[in-house]
Amino acid sequence: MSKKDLGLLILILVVGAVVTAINPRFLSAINLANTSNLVALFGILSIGQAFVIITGGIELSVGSLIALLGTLFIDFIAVRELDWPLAFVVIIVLGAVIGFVHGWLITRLKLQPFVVTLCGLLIYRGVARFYTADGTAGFAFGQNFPTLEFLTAGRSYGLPNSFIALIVIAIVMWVVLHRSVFGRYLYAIGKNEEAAKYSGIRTGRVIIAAYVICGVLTALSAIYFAMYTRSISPASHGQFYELYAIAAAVLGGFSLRGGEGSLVGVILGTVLLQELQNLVNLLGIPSSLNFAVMGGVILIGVLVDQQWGVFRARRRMIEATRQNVAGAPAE
Amino acid sequence: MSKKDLGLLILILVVGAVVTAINPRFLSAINLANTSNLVALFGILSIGQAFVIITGGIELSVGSLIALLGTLFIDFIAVRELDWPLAFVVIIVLGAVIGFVHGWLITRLKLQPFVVTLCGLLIYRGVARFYTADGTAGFAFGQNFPTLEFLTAGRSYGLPNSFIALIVIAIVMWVVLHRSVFGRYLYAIGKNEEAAKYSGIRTGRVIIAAYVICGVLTALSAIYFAMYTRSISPASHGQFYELYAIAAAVLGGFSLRGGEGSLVGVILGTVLLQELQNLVNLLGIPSSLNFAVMGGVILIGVLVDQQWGVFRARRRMIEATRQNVAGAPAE
Amino acid sequence: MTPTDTTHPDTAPFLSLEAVRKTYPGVVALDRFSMEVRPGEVIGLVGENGAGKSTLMKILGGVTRPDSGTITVDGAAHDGLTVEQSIGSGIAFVHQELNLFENLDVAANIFFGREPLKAGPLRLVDRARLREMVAPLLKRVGANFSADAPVASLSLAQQQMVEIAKALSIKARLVILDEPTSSLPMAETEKLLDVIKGLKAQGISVIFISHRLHEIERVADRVVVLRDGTLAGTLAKDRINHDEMVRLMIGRMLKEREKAGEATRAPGSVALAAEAIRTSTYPDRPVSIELRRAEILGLAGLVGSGRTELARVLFGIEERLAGSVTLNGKPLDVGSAADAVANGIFLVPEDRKLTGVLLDLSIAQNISLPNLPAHARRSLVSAGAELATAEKQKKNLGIKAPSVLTRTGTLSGGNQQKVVLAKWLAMNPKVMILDEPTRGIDIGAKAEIYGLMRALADAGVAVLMISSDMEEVIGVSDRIAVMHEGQISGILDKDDFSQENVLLLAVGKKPKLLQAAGGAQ
Amino acid sequence: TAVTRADDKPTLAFVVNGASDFWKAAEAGVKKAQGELPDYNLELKYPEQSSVAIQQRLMDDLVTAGVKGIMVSAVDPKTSTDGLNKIASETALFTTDSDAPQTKRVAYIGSSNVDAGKQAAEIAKKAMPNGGKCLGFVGLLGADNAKERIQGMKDGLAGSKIELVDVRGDDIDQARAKKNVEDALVASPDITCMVGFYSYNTPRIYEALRDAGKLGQITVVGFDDDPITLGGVKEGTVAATVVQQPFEWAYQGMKLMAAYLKGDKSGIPANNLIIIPTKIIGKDDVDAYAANLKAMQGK
Ligand SMILES: Nc1ncnc2c1ncn2[C@@H]1O[C@H](COP(=O)(O)OP(=O)(O)OP(=O)(O)O)[C@@H](O)[C@H]1O
Ligand SMILES: Nc1ncnc2c1ncn2[C@@H]1O[C@H](COP(=O)(O)OP(=O)(O)OP(=O)(O)O)[C@@H](O)[C@H]1O
Ligand SMILES: [Mg+2]
Ligand SMILES: [Mg+2]
Repeated sequence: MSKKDLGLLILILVVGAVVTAINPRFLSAINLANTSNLVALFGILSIGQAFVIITGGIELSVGSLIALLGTLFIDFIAVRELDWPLAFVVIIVLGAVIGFVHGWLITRLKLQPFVVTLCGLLIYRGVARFYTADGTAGFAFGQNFPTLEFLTAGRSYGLPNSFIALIVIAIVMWVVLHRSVFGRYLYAIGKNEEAAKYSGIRTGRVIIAAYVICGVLTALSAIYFAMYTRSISPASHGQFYELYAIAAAVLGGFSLRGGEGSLVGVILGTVLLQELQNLVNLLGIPSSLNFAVMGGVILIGVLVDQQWGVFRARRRMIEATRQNVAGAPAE
Repeated sequence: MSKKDLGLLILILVVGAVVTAINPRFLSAINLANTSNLVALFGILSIGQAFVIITGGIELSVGSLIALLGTLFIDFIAVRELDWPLAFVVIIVLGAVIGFVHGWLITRLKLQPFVVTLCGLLIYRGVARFYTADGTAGFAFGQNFPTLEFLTAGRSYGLPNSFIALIVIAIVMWVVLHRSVFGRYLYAIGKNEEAAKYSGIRTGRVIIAAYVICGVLTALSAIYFAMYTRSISPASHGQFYELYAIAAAVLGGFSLRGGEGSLVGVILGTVLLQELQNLVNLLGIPSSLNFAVMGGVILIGVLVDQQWGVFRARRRMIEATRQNVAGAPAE
Repeated sequence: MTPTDTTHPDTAPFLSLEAVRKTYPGVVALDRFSMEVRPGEVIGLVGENGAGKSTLMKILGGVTRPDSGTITVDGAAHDGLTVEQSIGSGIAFVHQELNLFENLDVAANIFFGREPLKAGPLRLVDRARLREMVAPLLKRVGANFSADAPVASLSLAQQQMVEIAKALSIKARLVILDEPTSSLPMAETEKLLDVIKGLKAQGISVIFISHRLHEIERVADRVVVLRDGTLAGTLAKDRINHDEMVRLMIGRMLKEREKAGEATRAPGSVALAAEAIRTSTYPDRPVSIELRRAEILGLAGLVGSGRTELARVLFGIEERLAGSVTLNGKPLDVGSAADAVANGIFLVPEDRKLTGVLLDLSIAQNISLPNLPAHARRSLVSAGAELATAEKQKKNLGIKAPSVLTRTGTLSGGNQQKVVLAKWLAMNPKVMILDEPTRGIDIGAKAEIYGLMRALADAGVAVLMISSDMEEVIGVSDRIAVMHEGQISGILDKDDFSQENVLLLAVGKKPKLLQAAGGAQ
Repeated sequence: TAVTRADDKPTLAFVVNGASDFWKAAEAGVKKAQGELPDYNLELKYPEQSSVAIQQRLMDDLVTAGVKGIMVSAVDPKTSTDGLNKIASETALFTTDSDAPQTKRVAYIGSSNVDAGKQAAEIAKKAMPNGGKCLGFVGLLGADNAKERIQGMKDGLAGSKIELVDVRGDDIDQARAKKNVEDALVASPDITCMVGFYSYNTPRIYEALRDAGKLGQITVVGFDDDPITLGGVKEGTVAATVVQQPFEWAYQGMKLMAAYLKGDKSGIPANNLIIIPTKIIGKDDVDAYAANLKAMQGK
């Protein structure tokens, strides 16, 4: 765990301790389970976003995608009565295809990620709203899918199954990002795509793969969100979730210029954001301040991290100078 | 006018012609006045955004700022009964101060523009909502400000005064961006900030100035929007306006990497976006598709522009080859 | 060693440095360094890669602050200068790495920060006057492009000329040129040396950094030699000669002069052959070229003659518009650099900062990058294998760095170049294309790189060396191909090597051949 | 939706305040009215966002397109006086859902949110004769309809032993709506009743309670007729729900507007208010109501 991640962890613990002191229910099993469920939902989303950000890209369409794919999923199983495993696979494949198209537009047609995914943001929500004619996609009363519901919204040993899924995904993705050849390519491309190309890396394919991963994870979280709310108004469902995901990544030490950040960081970032939301409710802070609290904490977190970096660099330099002075006579 | 701008203008005219053919009311004086009023409101906003984008930055908080400053403005004159010119000045100064703080955080504390303004997006809306306790800021029945209303919502010779303001602002900003030393520095910084620094430019100040300009223009358009809707629910007012502004700039040929784009382009981009919105309503296309149409057109526009560049380069090449074959015997 | 300084005892220095020291984390870039600059003298500054030359100049240019020491300008002492102070004191600076704005035109770049203004408070640029002011400057550096040309459309060398014109445009008392000739070919280099003499005649001082010692020999009044961040010595005009400079730089005599050594075996069969390929810069000029195994083919030409373009097409980075390529007789489809690398065709690019290395990665990560699967088990990178390869290459090439985990960006230019070479040498090259491989590389490292190229050729690799350094081309190559406006204008065999012949071909004329039957047509 | 042409039959538009299933019944009402009004084009329009500027823009464009009458559920009727007057000066303007009495609108047709809030209080009092503590959930705390419903409920509860302690907002984010309920269960275990003020709030309450195993232990008071809400009412886990009748608003409203445009002003009462009362749907009426709803929506 890097120093950056450790700092974030400490922040999470300190905030947690303060909240517990005011309202001890913060640590109740049920609250932890509730919150860890949302950490899981947003965490899966944010890991996907992280893979794109590390290449120096950005994926702004995830909120709209969550609306579109969630709407389709519920429509498939509740209205069209597809088998849910089939619907599940279709949605994941759709996520992959959309990710592929984004990656393709960005690498082959050389469009800017911001532009491509901004258009996605506009288009997918529009399509979702058109699909339901601005209505709501939801289950009929009493419509049940026991296995699906157990997997998405159920608990095992007190832990939400979604959270267990997050842990598995996080471990796999940690290995991919930090230990695999592909992960190294991602970092290299994020640092300097041109130079990576000159080293014989098929940068286009790697970037497309990153968008596909993001699409798949977004699709997965779209299903989780759909099963959590069990009802979707496409006009508002998932709005601003891309900002949550980006904020989690940024808090977790990712640079939007690419080539920086760790998987542990993005998970911790998600945890902090959800802790803040939880705190607003538990401490009875007016809901209107929810976003302001979030914005304030991100800003302070980033500032402290930045200033801490400056401070450390300065100290290292002073030390180096001292060492050199000490070593000089020996030369 | 560059070729890019010309292409955009032609697109605007073609779309306009098609819409007119289907519904001739498109060209009615009243529709043109309505639309040009909105072009003005969004245009002022987008020019501000353009100044930031050209430095390679981004300003995501403008939507929230429009909510906050609009709320304050209405509150000042309707509830606190300040003289409107005083309130006007206070709001503009506030816009400048916020722009300054953003620029300062970005240049002095070296935070990323995306992060700073994302936090702004979250914080300002929260503050606005807290300020009105999630209520609405609006005028009481019969409360009138004739001069202010004439200046913001009135018409002269059939033209909305806001549109006249846009034209004046656009001309001034065109000179600043394309003819002044400051404008040249903006382009240079957008392309290569390091090199600008080596040339003895105080890049920090120039970038801060760009954010201040953006803040001032955003404040101005916040006042226009407030006087247009005459009522503001801070929770939703101005939501996504940053995306409109960014989209207008991107359509107008700006690169989010900085250093590219023209003032005429951003105005034309705004015109096209408003034309599209107008078209959706006039042709009776379901409003749910409004955003999808916008996204689709931006994507196609950017794609055509990109592919057109590729095509031209290739044609030039083929021509060169042909010339040479023809000229070969003469050698 | 006592520095000897005997130049111009009569004129007082207007600029002096006293006991300047600058450290970077883990590196002392400059220590106890003192030096004086007098009006109208040309100081040659030499030293190995990483000796601290650029650091010194950055301190004078106000880009970095020294840790300690004093800089005295016109009698006023400073702890360090800012860019504005530096410009205000009449110091003009051409950086080693280019600093131009691609989105602005040539004129805007040259007077950037010092634009002529129209009257009025708006600070509007007087564009007519700007153009008037630029024209004579471009003429002076011998530019073949217009003042309105966007810088993005210029070649590296042309951009270098813009930088020099920019330095000339400042009413300077001191012009600092940090390796201005590193990407300038012969004719343009000559022009630059004339420019330096012209400056001197006007009483303007010049600090001229170059690894091409013969250039220093020709223009310098005094040579300052840096070694490991300290002053190794100063040579007065009458003592300036190649061997003496090398001795001070590296502390011993160099046995080999910068040569690659003779080929030990006869050139083999054709390895890589390009047949009538067209590039996007010169779509109307088909180029054919054959690289033989065990041979170093030099590729010479004037600025913008299309050599880099050819290399990039062969490496698959740039699209091939027409023609075919064969490797060992088999047709080869290189659609991307990855295809080229997979076939053992490697490129050491011209611009190492942007394309050669990843400045933010460590040396080890850079070296393993093109061959990562070989350093991995089941797709997971093995740190041990990676470090082993890197250590081996670091030793082989003598890369100067605290460790292989050092960030490549902190290395001096020469050592960065060695990292680029190392990553390819760690693999199995069949064809090695080197674009200006010794650009900005010190004399010791140069000799090493020549040795490496020869070793590669001896091992049967086909080597294509693009170079703008005449001595290098003639000294190293087994054959020389010369390009002129996008086409190969001729190929010279060893017997016909001469500066004159290369120049003649480079401008599209016929060379003087020993045997009428050979080479060019 | 048909393309509006200048030379077509006159068009009447029903402009809603945002995309929501709530308006599906109104769509059905418009459809039914269309069947009886062959001389008119009837349209129902959703603004792409629930914001004053966008709704104003939509109405401006509709006027431009030649629409003869507009019935609008204004996003912010209290303070949009000028904008609505501008529309009223060019077409026949009716308001629905929430009124803008200070404007030049012809009439208001709809129900009273304050009364609806009072009915919710009735439900609570009936379900909890011994008193209790209620927590409310709503989308936009600042919206007029939310404020009126909350106010109405508070008024209705005045003097009883039931108290509405707090109302949590979720910005129409359903995930947050559900999490708010979950958090409330943690933060205030002494809560005995929950009120869902927006149509989607009650189903989220229902699901969160079901997940927590607390269905039936906490009194749920609902608004509107989401299928889950109706299911809960039938099951007995939702005490009852207060429903409005957007179908009637739309059906009666469009017919009224058509008559008005033909010069028949007899349908407009003196106070210009046509109140279609809200109804409490309890366990006994829910089947009939659901069947009727289905029939109206043509499902
Ligand atoms: N920004 C930096 N951070 C850390 N170390 C640096 C930095 N810049 C230079 N150095 C180190 O300082 C030393 C001097 O570097 P400098 O660039 O001055 O060398 P140079 O003489 O110009 O070499 P070259 O001939 O290769 O250009 C080198 O060891 C280099 O690695
Ligand atoms: N990025 C670019 N855009 C447009 N034209 C370019 C670009 N880079 C180079 N050129 C042009 O392409 C031509 C060939 O350039 P190239 O770099 O291949 O030549 P070269 O022989 O390698 O010369 P150099 O010594 O400059 O490397 C030149 O006329 C140059 O102006
Ligand atoms: Mg150097
Ligand atoms: Mg070249």
